[in-house]
Amino acid sequence: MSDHGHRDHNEPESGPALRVKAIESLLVEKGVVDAAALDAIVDHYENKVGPRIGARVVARAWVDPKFRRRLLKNAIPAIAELGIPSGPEGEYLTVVENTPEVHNLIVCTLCSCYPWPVLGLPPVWYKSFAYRSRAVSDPRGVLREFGVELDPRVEIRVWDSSAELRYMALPMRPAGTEKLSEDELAALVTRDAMIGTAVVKYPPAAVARAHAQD
Amino acid sequence: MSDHGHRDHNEPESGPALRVKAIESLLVEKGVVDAAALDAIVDHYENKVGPRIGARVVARAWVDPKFRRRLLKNAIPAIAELGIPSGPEGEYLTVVENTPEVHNLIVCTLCSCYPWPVLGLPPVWYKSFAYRSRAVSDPRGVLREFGVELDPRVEIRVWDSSAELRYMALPMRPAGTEKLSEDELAALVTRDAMIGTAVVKYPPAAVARAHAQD
Amino acid sequence: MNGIHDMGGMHGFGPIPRETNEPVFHAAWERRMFAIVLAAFGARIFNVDEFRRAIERIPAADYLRSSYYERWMRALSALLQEKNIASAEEIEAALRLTASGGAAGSHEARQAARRPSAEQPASPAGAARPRAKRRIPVRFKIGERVIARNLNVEQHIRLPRYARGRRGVIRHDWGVFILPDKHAHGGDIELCHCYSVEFDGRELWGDEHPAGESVLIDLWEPYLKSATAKRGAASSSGQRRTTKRSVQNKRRVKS
Amino acid sequence: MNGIHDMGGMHGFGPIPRETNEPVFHAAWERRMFAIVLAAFGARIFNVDEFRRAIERIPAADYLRSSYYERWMRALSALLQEKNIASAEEIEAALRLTASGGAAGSHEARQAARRPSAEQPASPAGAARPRAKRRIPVRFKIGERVIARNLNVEQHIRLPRYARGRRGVIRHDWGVFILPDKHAHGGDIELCHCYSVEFDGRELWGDEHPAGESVLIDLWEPYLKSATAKRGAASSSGQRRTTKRSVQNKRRVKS
Repeated sequence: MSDHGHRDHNEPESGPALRVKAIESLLVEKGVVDAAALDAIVDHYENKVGPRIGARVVARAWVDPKFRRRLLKNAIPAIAELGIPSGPEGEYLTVVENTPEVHNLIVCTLCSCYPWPVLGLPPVWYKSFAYRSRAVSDPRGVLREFGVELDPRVEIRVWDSSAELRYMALPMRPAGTEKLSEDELAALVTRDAMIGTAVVKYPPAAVARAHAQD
Repeated sequence: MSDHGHRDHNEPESGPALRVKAIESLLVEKGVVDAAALDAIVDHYENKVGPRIGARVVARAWVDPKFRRRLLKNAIPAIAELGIPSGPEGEYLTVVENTPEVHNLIVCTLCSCYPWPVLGLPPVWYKSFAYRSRAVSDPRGVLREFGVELDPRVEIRVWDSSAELRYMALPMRPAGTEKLSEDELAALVTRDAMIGTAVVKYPPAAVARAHAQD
Repeated sequence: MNGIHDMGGMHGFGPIPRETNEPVFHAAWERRMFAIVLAAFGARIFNVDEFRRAIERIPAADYLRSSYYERWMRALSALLQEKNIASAEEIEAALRLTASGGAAGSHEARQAARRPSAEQPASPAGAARPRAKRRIPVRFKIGERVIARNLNVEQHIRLPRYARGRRGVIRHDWGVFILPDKHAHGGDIELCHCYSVEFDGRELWGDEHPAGESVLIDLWEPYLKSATAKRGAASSSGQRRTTKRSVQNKRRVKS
Repeated sequence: MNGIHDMGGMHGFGPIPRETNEPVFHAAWERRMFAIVLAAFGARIFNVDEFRRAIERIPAADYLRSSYYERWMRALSALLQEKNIASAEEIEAALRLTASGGAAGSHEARQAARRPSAEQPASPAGAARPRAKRRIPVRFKIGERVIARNLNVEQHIRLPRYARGRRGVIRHDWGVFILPDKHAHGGDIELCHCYSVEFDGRELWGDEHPAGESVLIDLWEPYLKSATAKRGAASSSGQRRTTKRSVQNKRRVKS
């Protein structure tokens, strides 16, 4: 398919690379943008935000029922308690809870809206035409493609982020994790679980495989 | 736009040209198709059918009210009276009449179905994405693009050829043509007038221009 | 299939490209492509519904950047493989041979040597079948109000998206045709009535759409439900009537 | 705009492409492209609705064959011209200069010389506006049944096609946001309530769709009409109520 996200990987001076460089030069020259500010933006989104932030939120919600309640009611002040600032594409964050009865799945069919402050920038698959087109009309098929087979009795709610609201799923805490610390819990939480295309597993698949080989 | 119909004009050995030649060789070799039969098909559609056939039908309908009635009721036997055979993409032809109250427009939004036996193969514009997409939702805008400005009171009926029925519009006979012969009338009828994107003019635009320069 | 081919109502394709003194074909290969596909219909390698499905299956990005006969070429290649007429490897091998001049000239030579002898127009797509007298149940009558069903199948279907869920009126009963849905997948022949259904422009495009416009779409009976029937209940107006109308087995039947 | 960007419910895009250990950016130019657009938001050159509109205006064939950040690049180029920041000629001249090495190295040099000094995260898109207390009329209440209007405007709109004409239920009232429609065309700021509307899967995709699925879509009030009101008549349930709910002027306002 042509909705790849990285046609120009390893082609440093390809068409887009040159054109973006030209546009940057032009805008810097005109004083519209500042190169140092661009560096700061890149640094922020490449190094400072990412799904580890969302995972911290999830772990806290798992260990602290009152926090969980506050988070589900109004996510922005709740994540602020953890020192997590809001920001572009996340000013109006809503956290939706996965339960044994309801599974939530996040998508943006019209573009690729995504909760940047808690999950960072979206992966290529989230921006793909395949996901954008099918998440709303065939969510169970999509989940199956991700290896998630839900009980047919579980209701699926798909959130199409068509406005300024941004969504994050609060995955279910897996059984057997009662003795784990908050940090250990956070380490279990994957990006996909917070989009709704995965469930959190314990022990994680890699660990389970290693044990199986013992 | 990318829905041009002739990317390979004047590029005889381009990608498609080579590939089609290869497929033809393969199918002839396998005995699936016969080269002489292909030549006959090309000859038929390039030289024997075309909008002049439809124009003959229109002219006859203009001069013979009984024929017109038969044509509008059941087009296939009516055109057979004129020695016009049916054929692929025209076995189920329906002729729809333009009147001072109703203007008909023919399209095929899903592909490019067209009444081959009476109009030949469709022009590029009929197959274009622009026409296929807009004819049903903005027929007046489309007509304006073709230079046809209808009275706002005229009702527009768009025929989307989604099944095996094929449509041809019977345009209105222009005023001042009472003394013209059937052949002269047929010469006035354009392909676009039988699709519904033109009206028949008398004198024809070219003649009118020539007179204006006298 | 909700594909890019289902273009009715889309925006953004720019002005309609018009050409003066347009030729029937714009390149020699278009002529041959057209003829090969018609000959393949004649040879009953695939039916027209399968051919349309194959065109719809072209990935959207390729569909949009291909010309009309390029789409035919892609669809034909796919069908030759699907029908085990020629494998992808065979096609590529033939392409290499042609590119290297192996078959070059042969086509022109054949063309020069042979003149079409048949005066009859080629009728390769399997001309109209004889009409059979048969009683086929008919569900809707002229003037009846119907709703185009909201069908979103991944398979071939000839019910445009812009009409789905919209209310219209039966204007003509065209008789009995082969339902394209299964037929496009090499499946059974299912015969049913096909109607011309008129939809008001405002029903299709919203209340703010100008009045005085309608679209007539040819829709097979299974694409429609009664607009007067109560939801979920079989209605009296929706009950099946058997007509004496002659069955017009109008569509190409695989032999 | 009924464009290719409005993909919900389309078929034929193949399997979902997944990548293990995916980097945030896949090429150096993607990094810069992302940052330039965010900086341009920060500089209030255009608002996010204008940016989305510019992406939607990319011709469908180009949209489909471009990667995500290539679409950003095309949209940015269009907006720079539209906003008279840089003409097409200037951009092409800069491109020629860059290609000839005129500016080559300068970006890397700058990057090496400067380290980001700000510890604060860049907030270039104009962070949340202070919430204003204002009475804004609200039309629908939680639990009310609504119909997504069948709007087919050529302008920007954030009402997906797959929901148009479908019945849903108001689940949340998110407060007041800028309506994107006019705002995307540089027009007036119109504030109105935005709701989360839940649509049953069978309502969206037809009676044969599996049960137990729903889609929640965030829709601005003008995209909705009451499902209980009589056609053409203002209903009691549709009458406007004024709430004391704080106005959350949530969307980026052009200064």
